[in-house]
Amino acid sequence: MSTMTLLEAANKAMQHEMANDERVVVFGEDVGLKGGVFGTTQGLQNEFGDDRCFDTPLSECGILGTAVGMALYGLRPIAEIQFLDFIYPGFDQIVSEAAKMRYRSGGEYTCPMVIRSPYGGGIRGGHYHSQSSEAYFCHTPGLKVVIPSTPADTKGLLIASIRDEDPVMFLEPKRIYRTAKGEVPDGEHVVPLGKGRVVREGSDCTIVAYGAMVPLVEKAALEAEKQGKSMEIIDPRSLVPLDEELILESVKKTGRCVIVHEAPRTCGYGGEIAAIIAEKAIEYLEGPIARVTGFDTPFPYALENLYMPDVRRVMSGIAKTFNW
Amino acid sequence: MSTMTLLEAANKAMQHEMANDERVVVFGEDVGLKGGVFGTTQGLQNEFGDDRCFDTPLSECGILGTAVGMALYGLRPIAEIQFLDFIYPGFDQIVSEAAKMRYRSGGEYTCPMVIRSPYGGGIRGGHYHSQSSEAYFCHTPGLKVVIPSTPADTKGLLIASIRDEDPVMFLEPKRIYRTAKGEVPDGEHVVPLGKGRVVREGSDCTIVAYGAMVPLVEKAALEAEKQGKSMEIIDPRSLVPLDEELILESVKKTGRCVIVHEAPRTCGYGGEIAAIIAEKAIEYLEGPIARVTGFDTPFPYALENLYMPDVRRVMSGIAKTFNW
Amino acid sequence: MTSKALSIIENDGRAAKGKDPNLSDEELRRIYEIMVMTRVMDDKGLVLQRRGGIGFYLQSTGQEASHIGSAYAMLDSDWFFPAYRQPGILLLRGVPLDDIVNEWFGNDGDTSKGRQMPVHYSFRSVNFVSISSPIGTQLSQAAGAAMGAQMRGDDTVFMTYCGDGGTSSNDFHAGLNFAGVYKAPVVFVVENNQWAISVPFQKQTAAETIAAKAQAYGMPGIRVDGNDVLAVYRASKEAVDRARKGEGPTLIETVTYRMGSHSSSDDADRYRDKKEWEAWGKRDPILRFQKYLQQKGLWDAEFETEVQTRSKQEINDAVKRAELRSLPAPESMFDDVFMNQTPQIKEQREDFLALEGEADEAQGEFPL
Amino acid sequence: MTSKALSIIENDGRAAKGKDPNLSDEELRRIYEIMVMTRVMDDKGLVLQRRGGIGFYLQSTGQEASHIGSAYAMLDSDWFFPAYRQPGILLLRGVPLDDIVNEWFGNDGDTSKGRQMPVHYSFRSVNFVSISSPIGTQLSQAAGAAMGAQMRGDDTVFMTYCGDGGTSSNDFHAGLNFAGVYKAPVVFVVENNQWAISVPFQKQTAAETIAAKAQAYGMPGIRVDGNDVLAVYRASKEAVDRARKGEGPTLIETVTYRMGSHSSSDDADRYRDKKEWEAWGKRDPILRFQKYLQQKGLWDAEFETEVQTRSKQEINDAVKRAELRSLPAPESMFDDVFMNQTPQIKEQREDFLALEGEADEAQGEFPL
Ligand SMILES: Cc1ncc(C[n+]2csc(CCOP(=O)(O)OP(=O)(O)O)c2C)c(N)n1
Ligand SMILES: Cc1ncc(C[n+]2csc(CCOP(=O)(O)OP(=O)(O)O)c2C)c(N)n1
Ligand SMILES: [Mg+2]
Ligand SMILES: [Mg+2]
Repeated sequence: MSTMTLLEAANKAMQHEMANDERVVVFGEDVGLKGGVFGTTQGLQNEFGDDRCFDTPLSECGILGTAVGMALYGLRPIAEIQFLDFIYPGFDQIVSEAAKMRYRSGGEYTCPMVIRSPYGGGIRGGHYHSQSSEAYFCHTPGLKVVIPSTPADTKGLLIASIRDEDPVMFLEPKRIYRTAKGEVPDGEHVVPLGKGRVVREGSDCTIVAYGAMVPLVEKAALEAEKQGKSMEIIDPRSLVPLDEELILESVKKTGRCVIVHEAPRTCGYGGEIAAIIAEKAIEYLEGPIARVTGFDTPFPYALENLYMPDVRRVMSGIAKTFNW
Repeated sequence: MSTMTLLEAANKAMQHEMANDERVVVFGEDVGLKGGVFGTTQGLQNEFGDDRCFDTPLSECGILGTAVGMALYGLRPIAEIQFLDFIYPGFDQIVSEAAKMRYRSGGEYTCPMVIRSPYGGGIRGGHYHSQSSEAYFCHTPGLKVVIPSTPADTKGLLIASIRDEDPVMFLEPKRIYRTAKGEVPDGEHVVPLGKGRVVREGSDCTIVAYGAMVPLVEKAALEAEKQGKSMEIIDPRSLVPLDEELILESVKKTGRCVIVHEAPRTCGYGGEIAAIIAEKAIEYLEGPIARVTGFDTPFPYALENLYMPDVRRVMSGIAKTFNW
Repeated sequence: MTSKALSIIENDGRAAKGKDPNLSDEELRRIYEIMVMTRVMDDKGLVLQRRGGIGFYLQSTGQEASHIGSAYAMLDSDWFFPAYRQPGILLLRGVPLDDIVNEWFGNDGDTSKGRQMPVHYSFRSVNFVSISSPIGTQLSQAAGAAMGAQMRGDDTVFMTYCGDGGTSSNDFHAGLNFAGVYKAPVVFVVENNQWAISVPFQKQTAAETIAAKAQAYGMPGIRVDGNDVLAVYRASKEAVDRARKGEGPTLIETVTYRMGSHSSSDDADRYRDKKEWEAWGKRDPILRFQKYLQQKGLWDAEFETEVQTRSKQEINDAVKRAELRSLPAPESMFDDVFMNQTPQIKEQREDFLALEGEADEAQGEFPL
Repeated sequence: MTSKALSIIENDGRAAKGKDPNLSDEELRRIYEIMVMTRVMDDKGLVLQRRGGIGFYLQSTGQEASHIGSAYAMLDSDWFFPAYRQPGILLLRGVPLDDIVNEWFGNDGDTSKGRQMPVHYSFRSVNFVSISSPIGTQLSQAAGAAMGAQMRGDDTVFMTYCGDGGTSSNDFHAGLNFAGVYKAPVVFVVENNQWAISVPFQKQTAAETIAAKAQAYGMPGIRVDGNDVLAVYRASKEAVDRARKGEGPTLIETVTYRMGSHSSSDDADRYRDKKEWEAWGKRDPILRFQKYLQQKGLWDAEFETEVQTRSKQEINDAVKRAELRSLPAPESMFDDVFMNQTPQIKEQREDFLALEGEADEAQGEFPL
């Protein structure tokens, strides 16, 4: 075990897999000598050479298109997209190609590749360095979507993603890159995709949250506890495939549910969770399902703090499930 | 009034607005001399000249980027994307540019433009000529998303979209381009965005459906009626902005809801509708909210008929809301 | 349009001096047979579509030299990232006709399980990567695969195709740019058939030629007469050899013509000048090659009859066998989204099968 | 790297024979003052960021000639589709310093309402289109606006900028291709400052020059010394004139250097050779222009002091005023998504305001 940040854990996961499997290559804008704009790929070029960790021209289309090609040829590419907001020039290669390759070729060709990208707000990045667009990917059959919230999960999930036989969107909550610190197992550490984590047990209301929202809802849960309400927190960790059972079991127990994410509300992932519950556990509900989310506006710069869900808004969401 | 198909109504709407407002231009791949691969733009180049209706190089990025530029400069571009499946090379211009222009410039610059595209299955188009990706656009603040299901609505909504001061995704259900026939008002005919339509009144269960699913659920409603269950059908017509009131009122009356769309289930628009109901009308529900949707797989070719929601699957969805 | 393009077979059927690639008689005949078979297969495909036997077809008529000549320069271990107008490559690589025809039908013999529209082949066994509909996406993939081979020290060469329309795509720009920067072993063949559905080449780009675009990516750009199988082969062979030697990518423009409509869904007469079509018809790549073979004593009417008859027979037989097959099993729809089914897909599959079961019991009834 | 690039100001400060654009003394001094003011503003911006006054800053130091020289060729009625490294254009167009500085703070005086990061200006009043972060998107937009002007018969010209990195973007390819095909009145200025964050030009493309890429789009490609304001101006004026006469688009590569780090978030010392930086420092565009002015009797130490002092004073005053301002009103966050608020946005706004109200009453409490 070593104590490290979420960012360091991502770095360690890549380093571990690059040492472990020579098919693994890491590339993207500024990932080489500079080590990434956040430093996530620091040291990899030095250790593994610029054949295995290298900079690319400024083209997400090229980064993702070449990653698909490498995966088809038998490599295990890890493509870094500098900010998730900049993925769209290469969106076609993800949704039309990587996601459909196995299916359309009847299983002949596959795309085992990881697309890593920092996402979410909280660093004063405005419009284009703050967005949370996980729902686009979750809505695309053929993609797995993974979001860690702790250093240990980051390492374990990223290693599992690199070893996965299918394309994985690995989204890193940049807001807690350095604030999330914790113990991480040394060496081999795999957290399987599709298994959620009970962050906190509780009995009165279930909160579903992922990424940078997890530490936030933990604070809200403490606050709620002071007021005599016991919160259970579930971090699904992988949004696709989703550990539905874990969420349904929890809601059946607590009878209430609040879903928290930074992304805009309309058609966000929260809608999916709410719909699953409304379809499969409605008879257990003792109150409305509340969503605490980013607003249906672009991500603002100066008012970022007001835009993002905060403890107050989470509390208000919880309150809605009790007082309606 | 004249009787025409949905396809002809789209053509008439463009013709009306091109005659009415010289800022309106129509362009895309094969929209000129050929008149579009479905014939939607037939005659427009002939009538208005190839300055106002013209073919472009094979680049959705270019089509959408130049459309944004024209809109900024004061024109009213209608950009045709040949199939919605092919929009992704230009996705960045939609989600990063058109959708955010008004907001990011503090209201100084706006993008009044319409992106028209046929969408959905039912024509044996396989993977890439069949998809329904409306949810991506609904999840993007700054975009309106409109889907007609009748010829009259097609004309009225398309005219309203062209006149709208913001970017509108106008998605045309290609499966019923020619099978949906009906009376359409001649000349001026505007259906405001944001107002749903009660397709059929009923008392036992609400069905929310749009596009090519509307005629399908109408059939299912007849079938249900035979079995003594009265269905109310709501076609929201514009998914963003959504006429929430209309849906909530209906569900409060019937106590049940089935949502039907062709797109894959996970994070589809159905999730949003379910979540709204689970948040705002849960106390009225007498059964689970059911979703009848495309499967969470890419769109298959040979088995298309089994993939798409059909009357049988809608009936099964309805049944779930009664027997649980 | 063909000015300055490399051309070898002259009007009298002879090879231009010093340019004959000197293929063996056996090789020459094989190329010819495959060109004919490709044409015959295409004729059959369109007829089948018209008869309603299959849902869609798309021909390569007029472009046989362009794609077969280029592909012939590759080794069997090399990879193709094709567009949708290179069916002759399958024949060159020995893919059984049954596999090809089953794909048209999307039946239970289709190696890609009826997942895609007709002519969107995938044959891993012969390094022929799954064809996509979105234009151009294969170009950056080919560059990436080539970068991968380079990293691993393999001497595999990659050849990828697109049309004149495809040069406007994002992936053309990204693919050629990456290939140039990394000196990847990939050959980009643009079959400039003058049309992108109804959009003529002049409206596709203001560049004088497509070969000229190579300069933007720091690679050689070669323009060849795409209806001259020897010219296409020669230029491609040089490019493939260069790539294999680590000298980087090449862009080849084959100047040719789409003799048919865009696909079975299109009617080119609505937008295309008959005269243009007739003029190109006179430059048919198969007839052109015939002259060369004849002049070398490798072709005569008898040989022609034999090749034609055999080709037609084989394709007809394959179609008959395909017609007897069934659709893929309904539940196969849920396979291959991921290596393993997710709980969500499993559940959807079970719901689906339950309903199928019910339907079998209560024909056409929908009990609430 | 600068070989064959147009250059006018010689080492001794004289203009190369026959190449002087012959601007009036007044014009020359104005250009100089704006170059200095741009530099002064940039220095202040970075200092402010370091002091924590603003959240981010990005300099154009070293590129003043490149963007001011090109922009100076435009009429006031012409439009700019800028990237993020052309702040001098704002000064050229007379945008008040207060408007610029308020944008850095994203305060209630910011014309774009604090919606974007610092230096992402939008000034409709002077036809300066809202700057985006995603690289390259402005390029196809500029082509489209130019096509629009053409359709309407306006004689507006459009100028759009990107960096060497930007040439790899999808929109570079699409924008230049469309502009070429429609002969749109647009000038593409690529400021090749040798770096895209930490990626050097050599890894951006294998093309010898960026100007060479013009051939792919059938338009002229011009390479100019980007640290020579007269050379940049001259080439740009010719391109703008051509565009206005209906002769189509031009690609201009200005060969220059990013003297600072990429932005306040970057530290170029980690990846960049100090020697390279020093060499380029000797070619400072302001010093270069000084020599020319001096030689023409338009510059002396006194003038310099006056310009420097005035510039610093003005920017300091503007910053002081900006610092006194407040953030935009919280509820302004819900404006301008659409012209009119949708019911969903209205509801979210109301919920938000209700909670804000509660918070005011019950400081820090979250009553369940
Ligand atoms: C991204 C994308 N946009 C549009 C289409 C529709 N489409 C299919 S083929 C085609 C024309 C292609 O022309 P070209 O690249 O010249 O190839 P050719 O058909 O001539 O072989 C178009 C526009 C598509 N398949 N993909
Ligand atoms: C699509 C996209 N990808 C990545 C980024 C992150 N990024 C910001 S600036 C930059 C480098 C730009 O280099 P260049 O175009 O040469 O312009 P310069 O900064 O040198 O003026 C990168 C990679 C971005 N803004 N947009
Ligand atoms: Mg073509
Ligand atoms: Mg640069």
